[in-house]
Amino acid sequence: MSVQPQMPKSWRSETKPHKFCPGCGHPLILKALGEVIDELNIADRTVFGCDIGCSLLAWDFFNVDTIQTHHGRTTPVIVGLRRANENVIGIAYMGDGGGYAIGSQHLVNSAARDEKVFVLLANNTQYGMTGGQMAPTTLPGQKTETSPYGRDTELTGPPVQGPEMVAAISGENAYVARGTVGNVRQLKKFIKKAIQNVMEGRGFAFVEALSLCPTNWRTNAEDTWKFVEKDMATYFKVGEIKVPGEKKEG
Amino acid sequence: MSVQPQMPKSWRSETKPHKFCPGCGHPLILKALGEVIDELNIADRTVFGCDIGCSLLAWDFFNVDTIQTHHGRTTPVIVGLRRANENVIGIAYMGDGGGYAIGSQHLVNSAARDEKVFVLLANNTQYGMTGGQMAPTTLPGQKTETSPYGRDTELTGPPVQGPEMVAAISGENAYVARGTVGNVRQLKKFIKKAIQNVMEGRGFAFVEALSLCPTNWRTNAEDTWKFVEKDMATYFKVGEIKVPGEKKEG
Amino acid sequence: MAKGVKIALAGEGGQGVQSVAMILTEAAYAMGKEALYIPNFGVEQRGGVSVAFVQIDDEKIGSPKFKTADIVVALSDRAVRRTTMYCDQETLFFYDDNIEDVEEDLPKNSKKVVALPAIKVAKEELHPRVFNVVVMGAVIGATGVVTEEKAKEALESKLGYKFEQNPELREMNFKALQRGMEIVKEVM
Amino acid sequence: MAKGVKIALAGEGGQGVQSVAMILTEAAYAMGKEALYIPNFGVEQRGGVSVAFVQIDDEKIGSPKFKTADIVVALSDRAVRRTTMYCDQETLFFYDDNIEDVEEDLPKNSKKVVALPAIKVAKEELHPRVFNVVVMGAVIGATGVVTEEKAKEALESKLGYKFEQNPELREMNFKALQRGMEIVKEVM
Amino acid sequence: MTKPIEGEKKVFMTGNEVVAWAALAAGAEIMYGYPITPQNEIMHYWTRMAPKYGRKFLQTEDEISAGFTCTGGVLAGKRAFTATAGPGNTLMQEPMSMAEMMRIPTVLIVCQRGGPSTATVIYSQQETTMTCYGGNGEGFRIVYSTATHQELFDYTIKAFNTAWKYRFPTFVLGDGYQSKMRESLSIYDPEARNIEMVRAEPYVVKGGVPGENRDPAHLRNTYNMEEELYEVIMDHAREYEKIAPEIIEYEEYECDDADVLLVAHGVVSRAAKGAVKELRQDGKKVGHFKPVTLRPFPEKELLERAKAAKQVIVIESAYGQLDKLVKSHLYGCSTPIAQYFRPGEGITIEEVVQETKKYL
Amino acid sequence: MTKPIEGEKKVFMTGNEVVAWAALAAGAEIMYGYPITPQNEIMHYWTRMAPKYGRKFLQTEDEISAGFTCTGGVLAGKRAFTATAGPGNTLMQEPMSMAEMMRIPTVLIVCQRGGPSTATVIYSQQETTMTCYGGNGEGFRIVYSTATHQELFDYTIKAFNTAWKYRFPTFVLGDGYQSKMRESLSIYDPEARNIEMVRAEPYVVKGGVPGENRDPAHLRNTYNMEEELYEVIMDHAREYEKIAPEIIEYEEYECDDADVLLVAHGVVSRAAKGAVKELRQDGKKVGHFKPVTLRPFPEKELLERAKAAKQVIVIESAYGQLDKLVKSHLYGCSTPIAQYFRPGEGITIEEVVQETKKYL
Amino acid sequence: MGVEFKAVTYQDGKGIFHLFPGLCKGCGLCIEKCPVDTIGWSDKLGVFGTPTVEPGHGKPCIACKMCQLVCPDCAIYIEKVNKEKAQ
Amino acid sequence: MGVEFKAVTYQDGKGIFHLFPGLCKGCGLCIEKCPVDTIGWSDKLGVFGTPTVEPGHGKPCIACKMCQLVCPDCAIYIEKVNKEKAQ
Ligand SMILES: Cc1ncc(C[n+]2csc(CCOP(=O)(O)OP(=O)(O)O)c2C)c(N)n1
Ligand SMILES: Cc1ncc(C[n+]2csc(CCOP(=O)(O)OP(=O)(O)O)c2C)c(N)n1
Ligand code: SF4
Ligand code: SF4
Ligand code: SF4
Ligand code: SF4
Ligand code: SF4
Ligand code: SF4
Ligand SMILES: [Mg+2]
Ligand SMILES: [Mg+2]
Repeated sequence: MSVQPQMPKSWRSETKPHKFCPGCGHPLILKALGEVIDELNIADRTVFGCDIGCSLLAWDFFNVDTIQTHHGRTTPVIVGLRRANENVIGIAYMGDGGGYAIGSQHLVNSAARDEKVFVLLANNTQYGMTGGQMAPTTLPGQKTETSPYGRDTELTGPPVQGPEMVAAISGENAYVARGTVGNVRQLKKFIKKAIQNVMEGRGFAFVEALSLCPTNWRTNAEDTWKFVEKDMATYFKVGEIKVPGEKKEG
Repeated sequence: MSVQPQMPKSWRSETKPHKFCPGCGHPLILKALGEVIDELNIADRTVFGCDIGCSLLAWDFFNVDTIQTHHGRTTPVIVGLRRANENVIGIAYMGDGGGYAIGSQHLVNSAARDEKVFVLLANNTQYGMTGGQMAPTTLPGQKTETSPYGRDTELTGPPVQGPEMVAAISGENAYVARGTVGNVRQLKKFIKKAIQNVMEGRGFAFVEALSLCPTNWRTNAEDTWKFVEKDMATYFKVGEIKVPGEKKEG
Repeated sequence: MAKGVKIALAGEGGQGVQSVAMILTEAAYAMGKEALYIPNFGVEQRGGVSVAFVQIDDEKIGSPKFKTADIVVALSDRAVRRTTMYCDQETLFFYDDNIEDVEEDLPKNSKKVVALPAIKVAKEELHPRVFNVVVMGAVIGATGVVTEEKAKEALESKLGYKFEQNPELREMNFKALQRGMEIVKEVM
Repeated sequence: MAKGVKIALAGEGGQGVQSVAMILTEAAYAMGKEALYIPNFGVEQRGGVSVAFVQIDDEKIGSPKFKTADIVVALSDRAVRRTTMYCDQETLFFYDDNIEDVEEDLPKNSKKVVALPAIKVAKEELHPRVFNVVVMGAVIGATGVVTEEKAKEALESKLGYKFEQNPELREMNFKALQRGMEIVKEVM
Repeated sequence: MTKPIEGEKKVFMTGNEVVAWAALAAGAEIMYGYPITPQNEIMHYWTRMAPKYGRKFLQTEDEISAGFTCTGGVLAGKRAFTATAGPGNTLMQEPMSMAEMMRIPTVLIVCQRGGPSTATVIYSQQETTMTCYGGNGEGFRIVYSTATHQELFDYTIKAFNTAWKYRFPTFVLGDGYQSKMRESLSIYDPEARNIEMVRAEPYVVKGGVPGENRDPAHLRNTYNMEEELYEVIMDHAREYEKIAPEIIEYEEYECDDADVLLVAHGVVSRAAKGAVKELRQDGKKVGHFKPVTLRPFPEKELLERAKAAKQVIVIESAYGQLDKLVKSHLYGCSTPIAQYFRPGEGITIEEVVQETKKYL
Repeated sequence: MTKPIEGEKKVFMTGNEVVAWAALAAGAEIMYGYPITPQNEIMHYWTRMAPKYGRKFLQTEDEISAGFTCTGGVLAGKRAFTATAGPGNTLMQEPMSMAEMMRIPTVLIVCQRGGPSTATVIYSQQETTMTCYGGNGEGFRIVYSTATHQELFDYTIKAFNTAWKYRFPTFVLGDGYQSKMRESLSIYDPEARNIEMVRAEPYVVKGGVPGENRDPAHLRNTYNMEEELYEVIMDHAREYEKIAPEIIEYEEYECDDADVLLVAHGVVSRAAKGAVKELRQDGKKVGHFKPVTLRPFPEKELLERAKAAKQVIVIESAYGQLDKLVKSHLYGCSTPIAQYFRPGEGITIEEVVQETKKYL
Repeated sequence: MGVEFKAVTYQDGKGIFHLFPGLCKGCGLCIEKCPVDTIGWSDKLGVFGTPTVEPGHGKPCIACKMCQLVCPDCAIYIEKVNKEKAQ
Repeated sequence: MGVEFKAVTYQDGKGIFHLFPGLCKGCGLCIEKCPVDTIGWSDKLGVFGTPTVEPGHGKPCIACKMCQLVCPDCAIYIEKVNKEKAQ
């Protein structure tokens, strides 16, 4: 075989190029996730759930059993599955809209019940799939399709601090962190620790990944990186927030 | 007129005795609330929303316009009302099940959006109206109808820290506190500050009140007080958690 | 077909009408009869009038509720007011003679309205707690839907664990049952 | 009734078929005709083939989509494959002659299959950016659904703000339109 | 503040834009919403235009919240509305069931997409049953099904008036095609056409001090006894049936001597109408009946036509949702009813012609 | 581990207790649920008994979650179920629409209460339409309506088998009366009656390494093109219609020569049956038809009876939900259909007798 | 405006103890909170037919109003003896 | 198992730069992240008909693999020259 792309083994090459837009952050997160699945050698017992949101474009992304669910409902589907089969490593993958808006009751209650599942959330500060509406994570002043004059925090509050909320509601066995596609190596480390937390049956795991959406941000490559590394970083602090029995990296 | 009960003026005497069980904590919270409404003289522009849960028994409790809504949905109804009429002082009253379980997406997102409404939540550690099932707030080991052998925190997590979660998700203009019917004077103070926070258009306000449910706790008066003042107090810290621009009392 | 018996029992939360309904139907079931018992319930956990709808028959029972009962038993003033709707000219209406100010509210058209001294008997001869068992005795006395023996067995199976700890309680309950059966004979 | 024209335009995300559809229908509307334009859309924001369904008629238009078009224009290999389903023996099928390896996939039964040198003309004579306007010119040339004048006005109203800043752009677009009308005549 | 539309204006736009303009023209004061395709652009246009006319917008955390906040807005006495589609419409049934019970005149624009579940974001008529009868209720709702952009505009305005006049939750049932397609229509200031705009009134905080100079409003949806509930529902039923004849709307096309009657609603009726046009040119006696109100249903009117026909064909982009409505309302009629179901798919004139020919 | 029920046993218990026992006997492995009256005691009994037999329970944050976690349990290959009522059933439509689309054999016990909205916690038959056709779908579901505790037990067991055999979401439609009343029945170990227990199978994590020695499961409910969706739905439709005759169940009582045919389902059929019994004693030719499966509906069977009768009367504790089902399925029949609607209220034998006499 | 409730009035220590049987549900919460344990069960029945409460079972009332504060039904009204008015 | 992708291979500085046009969507993310700015647009078109990238536009490649790391489509594979094998 000639030289081939360095895709994670758990990526399904038959479905590549994948369905995400050019320059999207989702596949970067999924690359980190795929490498972790490879390294932990758990493709046979992992179930990957993807939400409605651009995450659904990953419904045939992995060589891993995958369930594409409803908008905001990936967490309960994966929780229900994990409750029924404790051998499963359940990963619920979703966007900021799916996790912090329509699915927030599932996120906070799964965290509160210390469900042994891993919720991985791509924060791209808006609703990507539906064409760029305001999300709970939209930055102050950011223009979106439903905040055409810029998000007014007087009217709609400040950007949601998701991991901080999850940390506040979860028990001491939860792993909570925020990574970024601007630092994929660190993100991968967080994802690995998160999966280990559920693999070892210790507790809930949550990682928010700051992501990219050049399509709806209407940014070129330069501004795409700038938005995630400068603008988003101002509001969303990258690092570990809760690490069971360990010092955080942050 | 002969000597009459010292009911808050905003209580509707025609509907008294009210519909709550003997020894229930709900009416104690509503007494504190009624007195605050009297003191602030806002009965004419207050809208009291009650949830499904025992709070619905207050649907004709006050001489205040009242909307009895759906289980968990009082927050959005009151939010929608306040958005449409900014003169209204909107109070969403609910139980721990309504607020932290089925309505949690509304609670966290209203807090996040800094809605100018006051959410008042009675925490009686279980689902009172439906006959005493486990709630997110049920104490470790507590027996309920759906945790008949005692709540197992391994399986269902620790009791939810509601105000702490709301504090984590809300902006700096939010008022957040936890009071208790074991200290009605303090509870009243918190309620007053909460209402003032929304009256002055400053921001969201949330007060959790530790409450009593002798019916489902199956406690006599002595044990009822003991449960709220000892058992619940171990898990739920009474005090102010977030006070815009002020020192907290705790 | 032997027409079955329809009974509506109503009282305040603590008065134990649901226990009476339960024990009655358990006894009937034990006798090989068909029995159906459904409590009313509303949104309130306590506070409303508690009503029990009981049917006992030789054949399978039709709809769980009924328009009018053969026997209505009301144990408080609110219960009287709540239950007159279940009466017609075939209905035997029992209420406790201790209830005040309900003369106006008693059913006008029912077959017979009977004031039972159940509270008095329980209080004076036994213990207020077994008031509901006196009532049950009265219902049994008036209808014969179940035998005294099966009623005792049902009492035993429901309260046996309490009787174990305090055998006097058994005596008292059985006595209450008997007295109930007697007083209904006296007043009717 | 004068039978209206049904056009399906398909291309890659960036090729601007939706703009062509929009300008065409705006022009028709401005001429007092009835026009209906509906884009296809799926869950993906980008990546799928972009299809525009256009109808222009003298009367009110019926259903927004149609089984087969009078004219199909496909601007990429994927677009060719996607749009053969809209062809029947009445269909005029245009594709860009720059597209490789699609001979196999071209419609077999359509009235005429025409390779348009639109990319080439745009690239060589004008600017790759106005490729879609060349295509629009070709469609207009082939059908006469709108006049050149109204097409220019529609271009003006859609891109006027850009023309203001750069009047050369206006020239280039108008030229592209004309060249499109010409080349379709040449190749047909 | 100037009016959003002065007089009358011919325009060429998408259906979602039409809805936003209609809501503005109808004097809608606040929109509550949650994004979902193909409804999104209603919000996009609204958020751009509303602030210019002092109107408000709230994006909620989900459709449950959009529906309930909308009831709150209505209770405040505002012409409030929301819009959704597909799974969002499913979720919307909870708040709409409350609106039904409490007689809260919400206005909901439905842009049907494929179903069940997430399905497609494009188009269907698979939300017909749910929009008419969804939730744990009896369907005391008013549902207008639109076929053209003109109707979308007209009935969106009308929805607010109907809702506030009769106080039943009111729905405009569109679909993804209508949302996304562009065609021409006239938009207008309703006053310029002398349309009576029914006043919205607050249910709470109506002035005065409750308990002092007026009774407090005590609004509820919960009852303790089945007898109480029965009375409430029967009141609604009687009222609904009383007003139904005033509300019912439908359109007939070439029905007078039709042997074959095509029944279709919404955008599909355009294909039916087109087919009738075509078949009539061939001298075929074909007609089209389009119910505009699906709730209440033009039962008598359709019955008359159906009885006179030899064959009815129900045509829909769903698997029998309109068919069930038609059959249950026409019970007793003996004209055979055939079906042409394309769940989740558009229906063209060609197909309808072809299908109809089977019965000619 | 011993079996929950050995052999056969006569008992006297509430309907909620019956359901819990039936689920245990059916080998249900996990229940997901959220409290709601009158369903609660199913969970109460289940949480008490389940651990003794190695079965599990999860109380979720709401019914949306109860429904979706339940789909997760099923996808794991477990016989999983949930139970709800009223507004909870409304919310359950979202997950059930996904189950419908993805052919996930969930089992849902519905204990109908008053509607619309919160209404009452007691009783009704107002969730009939929603349980059969709820959500943005086509109602490819199986719905058993039960009338007695014996049926509640039998059909709860059957529901798991039907669900797993045909892979459509399956519902047992009870009501608050059945939930709360006590009556006698026989409970049994299904094996003791030689009932074939259909095996549950995982949809994911089936052994092997995906991509190496098997294909990964890629389960979805979303499609990009309407043509794709159309094919999926038509596949479901064809399959549903193919299996319908195997699933359909109904009960007839004194129908053979009946001039007046009482149609009722669920607990109301007991009143209908009682009325027939009484009227037959007076020599009146009255019969009762009870559909047990509301989806699929015993259309042919009812049609035959209805045609032979002079009058049909639909009797229900709702405002026309069964009536719509009956009329749409009987379309073409000319026997007049009368209605007796008591939305949210119980119906007694006496009433039915009285009502029926109007047509005798 | 409003309805009237009948009080049963007791005097005990520094307090005039008004009890409204039409409101008292006999929950006993007040009994537990009285710092001088003066409150106990009364023979008089309340709204649910359960016993109401009365002072005089412990040390004299100090008119601290704790009982009034914790009564969920507003069934107690305490007046201080020195502030007493003739009724 | 799996499908094969064709690479276009460049050598630049310390890196052998394999670019898979069948994967490259031309997003440009790699260009921005290259510490030596060697990546630039190529004439070769990618899967969406947009330009792909190539090295050789700036200072020589240092084989840091940053571009490979940030490519959302795994369209780049960098080998170090000193580890180079004959292909
Ligand atoms: C119940 C429901 N409501 C709304 C939608 C429409 N919808 C699809 S994706 C989406 C937003 C996705 O945003 P996010 O979760 O942030 O993911 P992203 O696309 O940004 O990655 C919405 C609102 C839906 N499918 N279902
Ligand atoms: C959608 C929906 N789900 C469930 C219910 C049933 N329900 C009514 S009250 C209640 C629990 C109330 O508990 P909580 O909110 O803690 O209030 P409490 O009664 O304890 O004061 C539930 C689950 C409902 N009415 N609606
Ligand atoms: S819309 Fe944004 S989030 Fe969605 S695939 Fe495109 S770039 Fe990624
Ligand atoms: S059940 Fe508990 S919370 Fe509800 S009214 Fe009774 S005591 Fe209060
Ligand atoms: S006022 Fe104080 S001392 Fe007096 S009875 Fe009440 S609690 Fe006791
Ligand atoms: S607290 Fe109030 S209701 Fe309870 S016993 Fe005392 S006086 Fe009565
Ligand atoms: S990052 Fe990847 S997809 Fe984007 S331009 Fe570079 S090589 Fe191409
Ligand atoms: S390996 Fe490093 S230096 Fe070489 S091209 Fe990639 S990013 Fe640039
Ligand atoms: Mg997003
Ligand atoms: Mg509670």
